[in-house]
Amino acid sequence: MLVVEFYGVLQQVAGTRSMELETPQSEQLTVGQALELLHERVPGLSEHLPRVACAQAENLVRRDQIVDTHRPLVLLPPVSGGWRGGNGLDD
Amino acid sequence: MLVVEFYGVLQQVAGTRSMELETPQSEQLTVGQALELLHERVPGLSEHLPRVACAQAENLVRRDQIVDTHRPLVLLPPVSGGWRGGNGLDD
Amino acid sequence: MAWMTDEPLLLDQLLQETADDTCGALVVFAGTVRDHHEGRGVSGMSYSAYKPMADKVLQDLEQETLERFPVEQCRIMHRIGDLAIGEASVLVVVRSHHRADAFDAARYAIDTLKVRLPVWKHDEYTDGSRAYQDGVPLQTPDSER
Amino acid sequence: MAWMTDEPLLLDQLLQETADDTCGALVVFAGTVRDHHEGRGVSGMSYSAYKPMADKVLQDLEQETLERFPVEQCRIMHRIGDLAIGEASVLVVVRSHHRADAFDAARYAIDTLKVRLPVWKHDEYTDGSRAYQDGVPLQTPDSER
Repeated sequence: MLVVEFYGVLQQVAGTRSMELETPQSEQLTVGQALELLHERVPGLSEHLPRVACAQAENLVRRDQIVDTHRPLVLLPPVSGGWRGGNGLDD
Repeated sequence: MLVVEFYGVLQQVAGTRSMELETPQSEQLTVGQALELLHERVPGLSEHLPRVACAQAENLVRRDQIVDTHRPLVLLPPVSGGWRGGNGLDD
Repeated sequence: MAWMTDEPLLLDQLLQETADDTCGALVVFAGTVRDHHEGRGVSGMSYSAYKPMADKVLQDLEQETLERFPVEQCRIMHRIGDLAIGEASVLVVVRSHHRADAFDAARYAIDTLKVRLPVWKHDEYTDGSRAYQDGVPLQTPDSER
Repeated sequence: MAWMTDEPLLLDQLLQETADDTCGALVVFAGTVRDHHEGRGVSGMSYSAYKPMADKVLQDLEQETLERFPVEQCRIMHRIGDLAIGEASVLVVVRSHHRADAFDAARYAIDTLKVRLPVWKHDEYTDGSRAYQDGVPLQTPDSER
Protein backbone atom coordinates (compact mmCIF):
# COMPACT_ATOMS: atom_id res chain seq x y z
CA MET A 1 0.00 0.00 0.00
CA LEU A 2 1.30 3.44 -0.99
CA VAL A 3 -0.30 6.81 -0.30
CA VAL A 4 -0.13 9.15 -3.30
CA GLU A 5 -0.67 12.88 -2.80
CA PHE A 6 -1.67 15.32 -5.54
CA TYR A 7 -0.91 19.02 -5.82
CA GLY A 8 -2.04 21.82 -8.09
CA VAL A 9 -3.98 20.88 -11.20
CA LEU A 10 -3.49 17.18 -10.40
CA GLN A 11 -6.01 17.48 -7.57
CA GLN A 12 -8.53 18.62 -10.14
CA VAL A 13 -7.67 15.85 -12.62
CA ALA A 14 -7.59 13.09 -9.99
CA GLY A 15 -10.60 14.51 -8.19
CA THR A 16 -8.92 14.05 -4.82
CA ARG A 17 -5.97 15.28 -2.75
CA SER A 18 -4.67 11.77 -2.07
CA MET A 19 -5.41 8.13 -2.66
CA GLU A 20 -4.17 4.74 -1.54
CA LEU A 21 -2.56 2.63 -4.20
CA GLU A 22 -2.39 -1.16 -3.98
CA THR A 23 1.20 -2.26 -4.46
CA PRO A 24 2.71 -5.74 -4.91
CA GLN A 25 3.53 -7.30 -1.51
CA SER A 26 7.12 -7.95 -0.50
CA GLU A 27 8.67 -6.39 -3.57
CA GLN A 28 10.58 -3.17 -4.04
CA LEU A 29 8.94 -0.60 -6.23
CA THR A 30 10.59 2.26 -8.15
CA VAL A 31 8.96 5.67 -8.49
CA GLY A 32 8.48 4.95 -12.18
CA GLN A 33 6.70 1.68 -11.44
CA ALA A 34 4.47 3.40 -8.90
CA LEU A 35 3.51 5.99 -11.51
CA GLU A 36 2.57 3.18 -13.92
CA LEU A 37 0.28 1.63 -11.31
CA LEU A 38 -1.24 5.05 -10.70
CA HIS A 39 -1.75 5.58 -14.43
CA GLU A 40 -3.74 2.31 -14.66
CA ARG A 41 -5.92 3.50 -11.80
CA VAL A 42 -6.41 7.08 -13.07
CA PRO A 43 -6.00 7.13 -16.86
CA GLY A 44 -6.84 10.84 -16.98
CA LEU A 45 -3.40 11.62 -15.56
CA SER A 46 -1.61 10.35 -18.68
CA GLU A 47 -0.83 13.70 -20.27
CA HIS A 48 0.36 15.12 -16.95
CA LEU A 49 2.64 12.36 -15.70
CA PRO A 50 5.56 13.03 -18.09
CA ARG A 51 5.95 16.57 -16.64
CA VAL A 52 5.35 15.64 -13.02
CA ALA A 53 8.10 15.75 -10.40
CA CYS A 54 7.91 13.38 -7.45
CA ALA A 55 8.87 13.97 -3.85
CA GLN A 56 8.98 12.14 -0.57
CA ALA A 57 9.07 14.37 2.50
CA GLU A 58 11.18 17.41 1.53
CA ASN A 59 13.22 15.67 -1.19
CA LEU A 60 12.64 15.15 -4.88
CA VAL A 61 12.99 11.52 -5.98
CA ARG A 62 14.01 10.31 -9.44
CA ARG A 63 11.94 7.77 -11.37
CA ASP A 64 14.59 5.07 -10.92
CA GLN A 65 14.69 5.45 -7.14
CA ILE A 66 13.01 3.00 -4.77
CA VAL A 67 9.84 4.29 -3.14
CA ASP A 68 9.66 4.38 0.64
CA THR A 69 6.13 2.97 1.02
CA HIS A 70 5.91 4.24 4.60
CA ARG A 71 5.70 7.81 3.32
CA PRO A 72 3.39 9.44 0.80
CA LEU A 73 4.62 9.74 -2.78
CA VAL A 74 3.94 13.37 -3.63
CA LEU A 75 3.15 14.36 -7.23
CA LEU A 76 4.14 17.91 -8.16
CA PRO A 77 2.95 19.28 -11.53
CA PRO A 78 4.71 22.14 -13.34
CA VAL A 79 5.07 25.07 -10.93
CA SER A 80 3.82 28.64 -11.30
CA GLY A 81 5.30 30.48 -8.36
CA GLY A 82 6.88 33.86 -8.07
CA TRP A 83 5.07 35.78 -10.63
CA ARG A 84 3.60 35.38 -14.07
CA GLY A 85 4.39 38.08 -16.59
CA GLY A 86 2.50 39.81 -19.33
CA ASN A 87 2.56 37.11 -21.94
CA GLY A 88 2.79 33.75 -20.32
CA LEU A 89 5.33 31.41 -18.93
CA ASP A 90 8.76 32.85 -19.13
CA ASP A 91 8.40 36.33 -17.91
CA MET B 1 29.40 92.42 -13.10
CA LEU B 2 28.62 88.71 -12.93
CA VAL B 3 27.62 86.69 -9.88
CA VAL B 4 29.37 83.32 -9.73
CA GLU B 5 27.99 80.57 -7.48
CA PHE B 6 29.98 77.59 -6.21
CA TYR B 7 28.74 74.13 -5.28
CA GLY B 8 30.28 71.10 -3.62
CA VAL B 9 34.04 71.09 -3.16
CA LEU B 10 34.30 74.40 -5.05
CA GLN B 11 32.80 76.20 -2.04
CA GLN B 12 35.69 74.85 -0.01
CA VAL B 13 38.31 75.77 -2.59
CA ALA B 14 36.93 79.26 -3.24
CA GLY B 15 36.18 79.80 0.44
CA THR B 16 32.74 81.18 -0.38
CA ARG B 17 29.39 80.20 -1.85
CA SER B 18 29.37 83.05 -4.35
CA MET B 19 31.32 86.05 -5.50
CA GLU B 20 30.91 89.02 -7.80
CA LEU B 21 33.21 89.08 -10.77
CA GLU B 22 34.16 92.30 -12.54
CA THR B 23 33.45 91.91 -16.24
CA PRO B 24 34.32 94.16 -19.20
CA GLN B 25 31.58 96.76 -19.77
CA SER B 26 29.45 96.64 -22.88
CA GLU B 27 30.94 93.50 -24.28
CA GLN B 28 29.51 90.02 -24.60
CA LEU B 29 31.26 87.35 -22.60
CA THR B 30 31.32 83.61 -23.22
CA VAL B 31 31.19 81.10 -20.38
CA GLY B 32 34.78 80.17 -21.20
CA GLN B 33 35.91 83.79 -20.93
CA ALA B 34 34.08 84.17 -17.62
CA LEU B 35 35.92 81.11 -16.30
CA GLU B 36 39.24 82.65 -17.35
CA LEU B 37 38.43 85.83 -15.43
CA LEU B 38 37.45 83.70 -12.44
CA HIS B 39 40.68 81.74 -12.69
CA GLU B 40 42.73 84.96 -12.51
CA ARG B 41 40.79 85.96 -9.38
CA VAL B 42 40.96 82.50 -7.68
CA PRO B 43 44.04 80.64 -8.96
CA GLY B 44 43.32 77.71 -6.61
CA LEU B 45 40.44 76.68 -8.89
CA SER B 46 42.79 75.79 -11.75
CA GLU B 47 42.77 72.04 -11.31
CA HIS B 48 38.99 71.98 -10.88
CA LEU B 49 37.87 74.17 -13.77
CA PRO B 50 38.48 71.62 -16.56
CA ARG B 51 35.97 69.20 -14.96
CA VAL B 52 33.40 71.82 -13.96
CA ALA B 53 29.99 72.04 -15.61
CA CYS B 54 28.30 75.45 -15.78
CA ALA B 55 24.64 76.29 -15.45
CA GLN B 56 22.35 79.28 -15.54
CA ALA B 57 18.99 78.75 -13.88
CA GLU B 58 18.00 75.12 -14.58
CA ASN B 59 20.04 74.74 -17.78
CA LEU B 60 23.60 73.68 -18.43
CA VAL B 61 25.55 76.12 -20.61
CA ARG B 62 28.48 75.27 -22.86
CA ARG B 63 31.77 77.14 -22.72
CA ASP B 64 31.17 78.81 -26.07
CA GLN B 65 27.76 80.17 -25.07
CA ILE B 66 27.21 83.81 -24.13
CA VAL B 67 26.70 84.41 -20.41
CA ASP B 68 23.51 86.11 -19.28
CA THR B 69 25.07 88.54 -16.81
CA HIS B 70 21.70 89.15 -15.16
CA ARG B 71 21.74 85.65 -13.70
CA PRO B 72 24.33 83.85 -11.60
CA LEU B 73 26.79 81.62 -13.42
CA VAL B 74 26.65 78.39 -11.43
CA LEU B 75 29.76 76.17 -11.20
CA LEU B 76 29.03 72.46 -10.71
CA PRO B 77 31.98 70.17 -9.91
CA PRO B 78 31.89 66.40 -10.60
CA VAL B 79 28.78 64.94 -9.01
CA SER B 80 28.47 62.16 -6.43
CA GLY B 81 24.77 61.47 -6.13
CA GLY B 82 22.84 58.28 -5.92
CA TRP B 83 25.17 56.06 -4.12
CA ARG B 84 28.86 55.32 -3.92
CA GLY B 85 29.85 51.67 -4.02
CA GLY B 86 32.44 49.62 -2.26
CA ASN B 87 35.50 50.68 -4.14
CA GLY B 88 35.07 54.12 -5.51
CA LEU B 89 33.58 55.94 -8.39
CA ASP B 90 31.91 53.58 -10.74
CA ASP B 91 29.88 51.36 -8.54
CA MET C 1 12.39 33.49 10.03
CA ALA C 2 9.59 32.54 7.69
CA TRP C 3 9.70 31.67 3.99
CA MET C 4 6.22 30.52 3.00
CA THR C 5 3.37 32.34 4.71
CA ASP C 6 -0.38 32.75 4.44
CA GLU C 7 -0.16 36.23 5.97
CA PRO C 8 0.30 39.36 3.80
CA LEU C 9 3.97 39.86 2.93
CA LEU C 10 5.49 42.77 4.83
CA LEU C 11 8.35 44.51 3.07
CA ASP C 12 9.23 46.52 6.17
CA GLN C 13 9.78 43.31 8.08
CA LEU C 14 12.26 41.99 5.51
CA LEU C 15 14.01 45.36 5.37
CA GLN C 16 14.49 45.21 9.13
CA GLU C 17 15.65 41.58 9.07
CA THR C 18 18.28 42.43 6.45
CA ALA C 19 19.43 45.78 7.91
CA ASP C 20 23.22 45.96 7.39
CA ASP C 21 25.27 49.12 7.87
CA THR C 22 28.10 47.75 5.73
CA CYS C 23 25.84 47.68 2.65
CA GLY C 24 25.10 50.67 0.46
CA ALA C 25 22.85 49.01 -2.10
CA LEU C 26 19.40 47.53 -1.66
CA VAL C 27 17.35 45.88 -4.40
CA VAL C 28 13.80 44.64 -3.87
CA PHE C 29 11.74 42.59 -6.28
CA ALA C 30 8.05 42.07 -5.65
CA GLY C 31 5.57 40.13 -7.73
CA THR C 32 2.06 41.52 -7.37
CA VAL C 33 -1.32 40.21 -8.47
CA ARG C 34 -2.46 41.80 -11.71
CA ASP C 35 -6.03 42.50 -12.69
CA HIS C 36 -5.80 40.62 -15.98
CA HIS C 37 -4.22 37.55 -17.54
CA GLU C 38 -4.09 36.85 -21.26
CA GLY C 39 -6.92 39.23 -21.96
CA ARG C 40 -9.22 37.98 -19.19
CA GLY C 41 -10.17 39.99 -16.12
CA VAL C 42 -8.77 38.55 -12.90
CA SER C 43 -10.63 39.12 -9.64
CA GLY C 44 -8.19 37.34 -7.35
CA MET C 45 -6.07 34.25 -7.01
CA SER C 46 -4.75 31.71 -4.61
CA TYR C 47 -1.42 29.94 -4.25
CA SER C 48 -1.11 26.43 -2.92
CA ALA C 49 2.26 24.91 -2.02
CA TYR C 50 3.90 21.64 -1.11
CA LYS C 51 5.05 23.17 2.11
CA PRO C 52 7.52 20.54 3.42
CA MET C 53 9.69 21.22 0.37
CA ALA C 54 8.86 24.87 -0.31
CA ASP C 55 10.30 26.29 2.91
CA LYS C 56 13.52 24.39 2.32
CA VAL C 57 13.76 25.50 -1.33
CA LEU C 58 13.59 29.16 -0.36
CA GLN C 59 16.01 28.77 2.53
CA ASP C 60 18.49 26.95 0.25
CA LEU C 61 18.02 29.53 -2.52
CA GLU C 62 18.88 32.35 -0.11
CA GLN C 63 22.09 30.54 0.82
CA GLU C 64 22.94 29.76 -2.79
CA THR C 65 22.41 33.41 -3.79
CA LEU C 66 24.71 34.54 -0.98
CA GLU C 67 27.37 32.08 -2.16
CA ARG C 68 27.13 32.79 -5.89
CA PHE C 69 27.09 36.59 -5.70
CA PRO C 70 29.09 39.06 -3.60
CA VAL C 71 26.02 40.13 -1.66
CA GLU C 72 25.65 40.34 2.11
CA GLN C 73 21.95 39.78 2.66
CA CYS C 74 19.26 37.83 0.84
CA ARG C 75 15.73 37.13 2.02
CA ILE C 76 12.89 35.58 0.07
CA MET C 77 9.27 35.09 1.10
CA HIS C 78 6.34 33.67 -0.85
CA ARG C 79 2.68 34.04 -0.05
CA ILE C 80 0.17 31.18 -0.08
CA GLY C 81 -3.60 31.24 0.23
CA ASP C 82 -5.99 33.82 -1.21
CA LEU C 83 -4.57 37.05 -2.64
CA ALA C 84 -6.38 40.18 -3.78
CA ILE C 85 -5.41 42.31 -6.79
CA GLY C 86 -2.29 44.36 -6.03
CA GLU C 87 -1.11 42.15 -3.16
CA ALA C 88 2.43 40.77 -3.27
CA SER C 89 2.88 37.06 -4.04
CA VAL C 90 6.65 37.10 -3.57
CA LEU C 91 9.33 39.37 -2.11
CA VAL C 92 13.06 39.20 -2.76
CA VAL C 93 15.34 41.53 -0.77
CA VAL C 94 19.09 41.75 -1.45
CA ARG C 95 21.70 44.03 0.10
CA SER C 96 25.27 44.39 -1.13
CA HIS C 97 28.24 46.71 -1.36
CA HIS C 98 27.99 47.14 -5.14
CA ARG C 99 24.71 47.92 -6.77
CA ALA C 100 25.31 45.75 -9.85
CA ASP C 101 25.68 42.70 -7.60
CA ALA C 102 22.40 43.40 -5.83
CA PHE C 103 20.57 43.65 -9.17
CA ASP C 104 22.19 40.46 -10.49
CA ALA C 105 21.52 38.50 -7.31
CA ALA C 106 17.87 39.56 -7.02
CA ARG C 107 17.29 38.63 -10.62
CA TYR C 108 18.93 35.25 -10.15
CA ALA C 109 16.85 34.56 -7.05
CA ILE C 110 13.51 35.30 -8.70
CA ASP C 111 14.43 33.50 -11.94
CA THR C 112 15.51 30.41 -10.02
CA LEU C 113 12.56 30.48 -7.64
CA LYS C 114 10.24 30.17 -10.61
CA VAL C 115 11.62 26.75 -11.59
CA ARG C 116 12.30 25.33 -8.14
CA LEU C 117 9.52 26.37 -5.80
CA PRO C 118 6.64 23.86 -5.58
CA VAL C 119 3.73 26.32 -5.64
CA TRP C 120 0.71 26.53 -7.91
CA LYS C 121 -1.32 29.51 -8.92
CA HIS C 122 -5.09 29.26 -9.22
CA ASP C 123 -6.69 32.25 -10.93
CA GLU C 124 -10.20 33.49 -10.25
CA TYR C 125 -11.60 35.31 -13.26
CA THR C 126 -14.13 38.11 -13.23
CA ASP C 127 -16.55 35.83 -15.13
CA GLY C 128 -16.59 33.51 -12.09
CA SER C 129 -14.47 30.74 -13.57
CA ARG C 130 -11.25 29.46 -12.05
CA ALA C 131 -8.18 27.86 -13.59
CA TYR C 132 -4.77 26.59 -12.66
CA GLN C 133 -2.11 28.28 -14.72
CA ASP C 134 0.26 26.01 -16.52
CA GLY C 135 3.83 26.29 -15.34
CA VAL C 136 7.34 24.98 -15.73
CA PRO C 137 8.43 21.46 -14.73
CA LEU C 138 10.04 21.51 -11.32
CA GLN C 139 13.83 21.58 -11.27
CA THR C 140 16.39 20.97 -8.56
CA PRO C 141 19.85 22.51 -8.22
CA ASP C 142 21.21 19.21 -9.60
CA SER C 143 18.90 18.86 -12.55
CA GLU C 144 19.60 22.36 -13.83
CA ARG C 145 23.27 21.91 -14.60
CA MET D 1 5.16 65.04 -6.32
CA ALA D 2 8.62 65.65 -4.92
CA TRP D 3 12.02 64.68 -6.33
CA MET D 4 14.66 66.28 -4.10
CA THR D 5 13.79 66.40 -0.41
CA ASP D 6 15.42 67.08 2.92
CA GLU D 7 12.94 64.78 4.67
CA PRO D 8 13.64 61.05 5.15
CA LEU D 9 12.72 59.11 2.01
CA LEU D 10 9.55 57.06 2.48
CA LEU D 11 9.37 53.92 0.36
CA ASP D 12 5.72 53.37 1.29
CA GLN D 13 4.84 56.75 -0.15
CA LEU D 14 6.44 55.94 -3.52
CA LEU D 15 4.80 52.50 -3.56
CA GLN D 16 1.43 54.17 -3.08
CA GLU D 17 2.13 56.82 -5.72
CA THR D 18 3.03 54.11 -8.25
CA ALA D 19 0.28 51.59 -7.37
CA ASP D 20 -0.89 50.05 -10.66
CA ASP D 21 -3.11 46.97 -10.88
CA THR D 22 -2.01 46.29 -14.45
CA CYS D 23 1.58 45.66 -13.31
CA GLY D 24 2.84 42.40 -11.88
CA ALA D 25 6.48 43.34 -11.34
CA LEU D 26 7.96 45.86 -8.93
CA VAL D 27 11.66 46.65 -8.59
CA VAL D 28 13.04 49.02 -5.97
CA PHE D 29 16.58 50.29 -5.72
CA ALA D 30 17.73 52.14 -2.63
CA GLY D 31 21.13 53.60 -1.89
CA THR D 32 21.81 53.67 1.84
CA VAL D 33 24.56 55.32 3.89
CA ARG D 34 27.31 52.86 4.77
CA ASP D 35 29.41 52.95 7.92
CA HIS D 36 32.73 52.98 6.07
CA HIS D 37 34.39 54.37 2.95
CA GLU D 38 37.73 53.22 1.59
CA GLY D 39 38.73 51.76 4.92
CA ARG D 40 37.72 54.76 7.02
CA GLY D 41 34.86 54.78 9.51
CA VAL D 42 31.96 56.99 8.46
CA SER D 43 29.72 58.56 11.10
CA GLY D 44 27.33 60.33 8.78
CA MET D 45 27.13 62.43 5.66
CA SER D 46 25.31 65.23 3.97
CA TYR D 47 24.19 65.86 0.41
CA SER D 48 24.00 69.30 -1.12
CA ALA D 49 22.33 69.95 -4.46
CA TYR D 50 21.89 72.61 -7.09
CA LYS D 51 18.18 72.41 -6.61
CA PRO D 52 16.88 74.47 -9.58
CA MET D 53 18.40 71.86 -11.89
CA ALA D 54 18.17 68.74 -9.72
CA ASP D 55 14.36 68.53 -9.54
CA LYS D 56 14.15 68.88 -13.29
CA VAL D 57 16.83 66.24 -13.91
CA LEU D 58 14.92 63.64 -11.87
CA GLN D 59 11.59 64.54 -13.41
CA ASP D 60 13.09 64.27 -16.91
CA LEU D 61 14.84 61.00 -16.04
CA GLU D 62 11.55 59.46 -14.91
CA GLN D 63 10.00 60.41 -18.26
CA GLU D 64 13.00 59.17 -20.21
CA THR D 65 12.93 55.82 -18.37
CA LEU D 66 9.23 55.42 -19.15
CA GLU D 67 9.92 56.14 -22.83
CA ARG D 68 13.00 53.93 -23.22
CA PHE D 69 11.66 50.84 -21.44
CA PRO D 70 8.27 49.09 -21.54
CA VAL D 71 7.53 50.01 -17.93
CA GLU D 72 4.37 51.64 -16.60
CA GLN D 73 5.60 53.50 -13.53
CA CYS D 74 8.87 55.15 -12.55
CA ARG D 75 9.52 57.38 -9.53
CA ILE D 76 12.84 58.66 -8.28
CA MET D 77 13.59 60.66 -5.14
CA HIS D 78 16.91 61.86 -3.75
CA ARG D 79 17.62 63.04 -0.24
CA ILE D 80 19.57 66.20 0.62
CA GLY D 81 20.84 67.46 3.98
CA ASP D 82 22.24 65.37 6.81
CA LEU D 83 21.88 61.58 6.69
CA ALA D 84 22.62 59.01 9.38
CA ILE D 85 24.14 55.58 8.75
CA GLY D 86 21.58 53.24 7.19
CA GLU D 87 19.32 56.02 5.88
CA ALA D 88 18.38 56.03 2.21
CA SER D 89 20.00 58.65 -0.04
CA VAL D 90 18.06 57.68 -3.14
CA LEU D 91 14.99 55.60 -4.06
CA VAL D 92 14.07 54.30 -7.50
CA VAL D 93 10.70 52.54 -7.92
CA VAL D 94 9.70 50.89 -11.20
CA ARG D 95 6.61 48.86 -12.04
CA SER D 96 6.07 46.91 -15.26
CA HIS D 97 4.34 43.95 -16.82
CA HIS D 98 7.55 41.96 -17.35
CA ARG D 99 10.06 41.58 -14.59
CA ALA D 100 13.12 41.84 -16.84
CA ASP D 101 11.98 45.30 -17.97
CA ALA D 102 11.59 46.51 -14.39
CA PHE D 103 15.13 45.38 -13.54
CA ASP D 104 16.59 46.96 -16.69
CA ALA D 105 14.73 50.24 -16.20
CA ALA D 106 15.64 50.61 -12.52
CA ARG D 107 19.27 49.94 -13.34
CA TYR D 108 19.24 52.49 -16.14
CA ALA D 109 17.65 55.09 -13.89
CA ILE D 110 20.20 54.77 -11.10
CA ASP D 111 23.16 54.53 -13.51
CA THR D 112 22.04 57.65 -15.34
CA LEU D 113 21.18 59.58 -12.18
CA LYS D 114 24.78 59.23 -11.09
CA VAL D 115 26.11 61.21 -14.04
CA ARG D 116 23.33 63.75 -14.41
CA LEU D 117 22.13 64.78 -10.98
CA PRO D 118 23.90 67.87 -9.57
CA VAL D 119 24.38 66.68 -5.98
CA TRP D 120 27.51 66.42 -3.84
CA LYS D 121 28.28 64.08 -1.01
CA HIS D 122 30.17 65.32 2.02
CA ASP D 123 31.37 62.54 4.33
CA GLU D 124 31.83 62.87 8.06
CA TYR D 125 34.42 60.41 9.33
CA THR D 126 34.55 58.87 12.78
CA ASP D 127 37.88 60.66 13.36
CA GLY D 128 36.01 63.98 13.11
CA SER D 129 37.29 64.99 9.67
CA ARG D 130 35.06 65.75 6.72
CA ALA D 131 35.63 65.47 3.00
CA TYR D 132 33.83 65.90 -0.29
CA GLN D 133 33.98 62.73 -2.33
CA ASP D 134 35.28 63.08 -5.84
CA GLY D 135 32.71 62.29 -8.48
CA VAL D 136 32.01 62.14 -12.19
CA PRO D 137 31.79 65.19 -14.46
CA LEU D 138 28.19 66.21 -14.97
CA GLN D 139 26.58 65.02 -18.18
CA THR D 140 23.39 65.95 -19.96
CA PRO D 141 21.19 63.77 -22.17
CA ASP D 142 22.85 65.52 -25.14
CA SER D 143 26.47 65.17 -24.05
CA GLU D 144 26.16 61.43 -23.44
CA ARG D 145 25.42 60.39 -26.96
